[in-house]
Amino acid sequence: MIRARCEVLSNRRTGRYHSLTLVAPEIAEDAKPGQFIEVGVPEGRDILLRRPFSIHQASRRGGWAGTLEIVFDALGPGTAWLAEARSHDVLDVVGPLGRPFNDPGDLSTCLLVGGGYGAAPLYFLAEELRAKDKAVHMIVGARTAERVFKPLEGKRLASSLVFTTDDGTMGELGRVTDALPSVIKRTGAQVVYACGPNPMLRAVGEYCRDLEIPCQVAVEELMACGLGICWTCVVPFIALDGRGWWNVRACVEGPVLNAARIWWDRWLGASADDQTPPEGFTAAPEPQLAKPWPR
Amino acid sequence: MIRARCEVLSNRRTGRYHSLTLVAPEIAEDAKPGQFIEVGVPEGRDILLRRPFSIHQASRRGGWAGTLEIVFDALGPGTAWLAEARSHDVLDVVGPLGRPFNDPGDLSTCLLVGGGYGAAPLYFLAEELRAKDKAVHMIVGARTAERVFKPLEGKRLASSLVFTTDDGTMGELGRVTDALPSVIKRTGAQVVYACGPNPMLRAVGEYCRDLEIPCQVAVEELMACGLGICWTCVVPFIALDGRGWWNVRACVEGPVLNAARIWWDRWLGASADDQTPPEGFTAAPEPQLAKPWPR
Amino acid sequence: MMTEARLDVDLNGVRFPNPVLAASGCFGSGREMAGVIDLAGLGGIVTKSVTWAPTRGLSTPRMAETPSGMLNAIGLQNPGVEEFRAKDGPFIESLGVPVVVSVAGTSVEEYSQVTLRVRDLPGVVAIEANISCPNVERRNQVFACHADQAAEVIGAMTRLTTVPVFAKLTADVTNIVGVAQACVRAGAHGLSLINTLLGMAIDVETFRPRLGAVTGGLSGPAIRPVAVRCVYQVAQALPETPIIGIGGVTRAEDAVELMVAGAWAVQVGTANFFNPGAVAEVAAGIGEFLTRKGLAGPTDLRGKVQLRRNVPEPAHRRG
Amino acid sequence: MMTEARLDVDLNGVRFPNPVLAASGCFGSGREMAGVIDLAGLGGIVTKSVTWAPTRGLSTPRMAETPSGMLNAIGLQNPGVEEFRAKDGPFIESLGVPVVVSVAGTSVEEYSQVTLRVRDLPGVVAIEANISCPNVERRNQVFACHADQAAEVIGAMTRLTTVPVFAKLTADVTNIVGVAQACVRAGAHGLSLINTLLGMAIDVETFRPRLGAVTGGLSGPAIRPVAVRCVYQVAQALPETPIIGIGGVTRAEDAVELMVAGAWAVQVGTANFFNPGAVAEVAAGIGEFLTRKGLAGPTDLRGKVQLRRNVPEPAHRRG
Ligand SMILES: Cc1cc2nc3c(=O)[nH]c(=O)nc-3n(C[C@H](O)[C@H](O)[C@H](O)COP(=O)(O)OP(=O)(O)OC[C@H]3O[C@@H](n4cnc5c(N)ncnc54)[C@H](O)[C@@H]3O)c2cc1C
Ligand SMILES: Cc1cc2nc3c(=O)[nH]c(=O)nc-3n(C[C@H](O)[C@H](O)[C@H](O)COP(=O)(O)OP(=O)(O)OC[C@H]3O[C@@H](n4cnc5c(N)ncnc54)[C@H](O)[C@@H]3O)c2cc1C
Ligand SMILES: Cc1cc2nc3c(=O)[nH]c(=O)nc-3n(C[C@H](O)[C@H](O)[C@H](O)COP(=O)(O)O)c2cc1C
Ligand SMILES: Cc1cc2nc3c(=O)[nH]c(=O)nc-3n(C[C@H](O)[C@H](O)[C@H](O)COP(=O)(O)O)c2cc1C
Ligand code: FES
Ligand code: FES
Repeated sequence: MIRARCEVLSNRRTGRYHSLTLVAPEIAEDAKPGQFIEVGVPEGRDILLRRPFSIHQASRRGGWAGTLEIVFDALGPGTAWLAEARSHDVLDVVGPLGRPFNDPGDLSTCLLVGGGYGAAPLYFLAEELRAKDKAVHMIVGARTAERVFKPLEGKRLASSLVFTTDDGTMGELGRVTDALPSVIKRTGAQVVYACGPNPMLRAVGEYCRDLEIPCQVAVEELMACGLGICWTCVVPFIALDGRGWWNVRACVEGPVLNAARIWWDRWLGASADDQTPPEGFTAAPEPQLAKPWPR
Repeated sequence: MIRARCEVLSNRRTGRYHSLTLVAPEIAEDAKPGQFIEVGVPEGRDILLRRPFSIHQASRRGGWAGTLEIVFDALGPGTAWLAEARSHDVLDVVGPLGRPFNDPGDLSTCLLVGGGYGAAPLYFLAEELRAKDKAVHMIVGARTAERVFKPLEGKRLASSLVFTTDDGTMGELGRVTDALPSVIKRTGAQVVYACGPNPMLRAVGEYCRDLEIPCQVAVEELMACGLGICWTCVVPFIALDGRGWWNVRACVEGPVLNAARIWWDRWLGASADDQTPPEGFTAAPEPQLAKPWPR
Repeated sequence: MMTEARLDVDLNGVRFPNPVLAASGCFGSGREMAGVIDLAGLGGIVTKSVTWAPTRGLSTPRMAETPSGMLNAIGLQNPGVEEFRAKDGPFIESLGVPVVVSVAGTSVEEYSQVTLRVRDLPGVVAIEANISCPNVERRNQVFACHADQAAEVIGAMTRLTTVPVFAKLTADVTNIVGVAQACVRAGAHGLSLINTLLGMAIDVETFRPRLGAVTGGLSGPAIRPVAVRCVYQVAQALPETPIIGIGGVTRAEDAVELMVAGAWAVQVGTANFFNPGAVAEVAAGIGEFLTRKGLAGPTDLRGKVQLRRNVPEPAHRRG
Repeated sequence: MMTEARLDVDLNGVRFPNPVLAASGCFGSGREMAGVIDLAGLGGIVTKSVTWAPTRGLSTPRMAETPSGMLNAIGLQNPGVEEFRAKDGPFIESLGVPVVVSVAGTSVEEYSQVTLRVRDLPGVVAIEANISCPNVERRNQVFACHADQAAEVIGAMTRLTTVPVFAKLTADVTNIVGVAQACVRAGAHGLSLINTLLGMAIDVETFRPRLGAVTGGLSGPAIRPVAVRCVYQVAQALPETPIIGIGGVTRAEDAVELMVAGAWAVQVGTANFFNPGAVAEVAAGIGEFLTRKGLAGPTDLRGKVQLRRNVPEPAHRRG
């Protein structure tokens, strides 16, 4: 992990999103798909905390030319401010942070499922997987066409690619999870990587778990530090033996986690205040634990 | 009083100071020497309150061309931010505020004493006095030459002008108060107007009071609102009959006040916590109250 | 077509055209602002606290800025209740905006005497008992620090007048709910929550306190989370008692936050200083907010905080 | 030539190489940061509070940003004192930076038991009794809310160990000086002031509390004026007792402010989150400040607030 003052190379719109490229050779050198950076908001503003963003691309051009690209949606004060960054502005960046997606090991057919800006880190992953001669298939979904992130980039990288939009303005009408069963069947996917809104990750994760396909998801939870020192970013995570659970930090134990071990109901659902896991939760070890995800 | 969004026409350095010109026709139309404006810092910053600045020039060019000029020293977060303002930026301005310097009425020989950026509003006053065919003499002092505000402007406006600097880098070595006695004697000043650091105003005011020369000073006190609603900006002020005192608001009853009626010791001095005026304070009406300042 | 929301509120009989009032000490009596802004958009005005005798207040510096907030130590400067009646009385009567007179004092007797002199002023719809100003000579003059002392003042005031009395409380206590309950039992019609937090700042160059009075009251957005918490706690305990939420309101969303926590109305203090139009703008913004949400009026916000988790997720989690 | 100031401090026997420590819950045990920054510049580390049993903490969302501050509701997540001993014990021993172990619990018994398990850890120079965390199930578990309960916990802990105990107090009380005095009488070696203020925030779109636990603790620059005031009040009452000032320190000037108010040392919490190097930078900045002022060390700051007005005016008033 490095803290660096990074010059903005460019800040462009990409559909609904902003795509920010930073001169960050040291961070780019280390960055792996699924990791993120934390960008500081300037001093003197009434927001204090850094903003986390997944790494979309890390160009390791050697020397001082290495760049990092992040993609973001201008939702609130931090991202609105970032959307105003101009070339040559200097940002305070910490990264790369968190655990990346794991290498699939012997498994050769990979399915990458992205929702909204969650597709951004998957293109980075796709590059890495292709470099290892893996078969890469993708599903990229969003609410509407202008939120489908860099469709051409997806087409370039994936052997097969399905788009979905909630409003049917691009690709299939519906959600990525509607397309998931047929794509898994068609491609014979042996491993699934997903990034996107948490409920999407949950749906993908639960489907894969039922099929006993290993599935890694890059989660999002509010983060105060990104460094593992504040314990704000936790996700309820089931023990390896399926007995009991613990709150793991998305910023250091994650953001990439084994989907099958996340206790989704407690995290996102109605039972969040319930300290006792539901019936059968601790009794049966998770199906996919028979094929532990290589880590 | 008007609240307006004002475009920055220019923002230049003037010696140690910054000189900011705003397109502010409505405020300029009303502005009188000694009044001030309050400039908003932008939303989202951790400082909330506006910053007060004396009006240096108001050009009433008619229609939408009217401009306002303020001069400031970049001392803290607000002025540092303002120093970065560029042409075409838009500032949130309230003004003109406060009571201006009074018309000297029948008195015809005026002495204007400025310290540091305090000279800025006096040039505006000098223009007005000259337009009324008054004799205008000036003393302009500062710590050092680069803090002597617009010396050429002073020379253009005043019939006689003495500079003083604490370090002797320009004009006479010393303070404006060192030059005051001889200038008053030489010019036969009948009325004194002063603006500058409060201790300077005190020294000028007390000297004039002893000579029974009416003296108006434009004071500075911390201001939260500038509108008369918060009561932060008060100055202890002696009743007209010399009996008792009250805290008046520098933003509405001032910033221009009759120097002879300010209870300087309580305001700036060691007796600030003392609620009882010193011996003789309430007994004797102030000398210059015999010639009440035309207001 | 969306119907526009109605903004008027009824605090168990005390009515305001909209739920946003100017806070005490942050708007004068309105007279100072009459030439500056259009007062018609205001829900009401709470006057600067008035005491029995003319009060000169504390030495300057009287304010210090702090991150997203400010400290003040005015010390209740005011001309005393007689001059208040003479100068502000006619103005209040002619104003057409409901006025709440804030009453302060250093003894039960003083609160009583001032109450007697303001209860009959035309245009006054309520009295706010400022028993929580931190800028008093001795901490034991902050009656809202102790339930029994607070109740004594409120009891004395409510016995003297039929004008509804709101008790203004401080968050600088171990148990604000206990103080609130005591005030209500003593006859308070409602509660104003919160006054400034006791704070201090020091100039590191001179080592002098940045306030002439050494300590002062912290206000502004910085304290909003404390105000929301206090309103929530008291509203949970006293759901029938009108609460006016105060603390760090600068935008309509801030007011909505306090109302969802349990406030029936809100007051805007510090924001007036940097935005003279704040009160009316917040009120108008609440109207737009309600209309956008399809809500009929402020009562659809009051205390509507969703404590169960099974309500819709925020948009970013829906994808 | 100016001589460089010395930074080491002695809190009546508890020594730190400089007066700036990492605050509890805002730096882990230091282990997480060892790979990120050079720990050598730290005055000390206060560990995340440790409880008897492993504690999972509260539901997310666990934080919400507020103006110049943040709310947190972590709920003391920690692996319990046994795993703390096993995992953090060796790290602390090898660290070379003084460590203060923060101890939390829900009963006097639990504080005692944890104290017994941490008092012998090598490298531990003091224990901080976190009796003021607002993120507990019931408010009556905040022992620092009441002088007698605070004293009971501190008394039990100090009877069990010769390791100096600092009582960490909350500002959410009517009389912090009373609680401080009770702790000192019960044997507290020093006081850590302050913990977070109880606060709350609500999402106005969903009407849900922005924290899973509904209320949480407010920290950051927003609360600094309250921390300065608490340190000042307690220091005036207990000039011989070491005080560690906490609350909103992000820069050296903030630390100086707390020390001038009466703190013997300071802790940096929230600032670590956005500036991982904050603790060491604040310490270095204090050094530069002292040198610039021609002061010899931190004791030249401690409690040096100038209450008399006859000290030099700030530069802008001199002209
Ligand atoms: C590991 C990680 C990777 C991320 N990667 C990206 C990315 O590549 N592109 C991108 O646009 N955003 C990403 N996010 C989310 C991003 O951090 C937030 O959108 C951003 O912090 C919002 O800041 P703001 O000040 O603009 O808005 P805020 O006002 O802080 O928030 C605006 C909205 O965003 C939500 N939000 C805020 N922080 C988070 C968060 N950490 N996670 C999820 N939702 C949040 C808020 O609840 C609110 O609804 C990521 C978050 C995490 C934790
Ligand atoms: C009526 C009036 C007219 C003024 N006119 C001018 C002017 O023409 N040019 C100019 O440069 N400044 C003027 N000032 C002072 C100016 O308002 C302050 O310098 C400014 O507010 C400082 O803001 P800051 O955020 O940069 O610094 P801060 O950090 O707020 O303050 C920096 C320094 O300035 C001092 N200061 C802050 N506010 C005031 C104030 N209101 N009065 C005196 N000192 C203050 C502080 O004590 C501190 O020493 C005027 C002040 C008043 C009240
Ligand atoms: C300068 C100033 C003066 C104040 N004077 C009074 C007062 O006279 N009486 C009172 O009850 N509250 C007074 N207050 C407190 C406010 O009414 C309000 O409770 C507090 O500032 C919090 O609200 P805010 O954050 O919107 O300012 C004053 C506040 C400020 C900032
Ligand atoms: C995320 C977070 C976790 C905290 N956890 C603890 C804790 O475990 N024990 C404790 O005594 N204080 C805890 N605190 C309080 C801090 O130690 C400190 O007292 C407070 O945050 C004020 O300081 P600051 O403004 O520098 O953050 C925590 C604060 C934060 C922000
Ligand atoms: S964000 Fe602080 S521990 Fe994860
Ligand atoms: S600055 Fe508010 S009354 Fe003068």
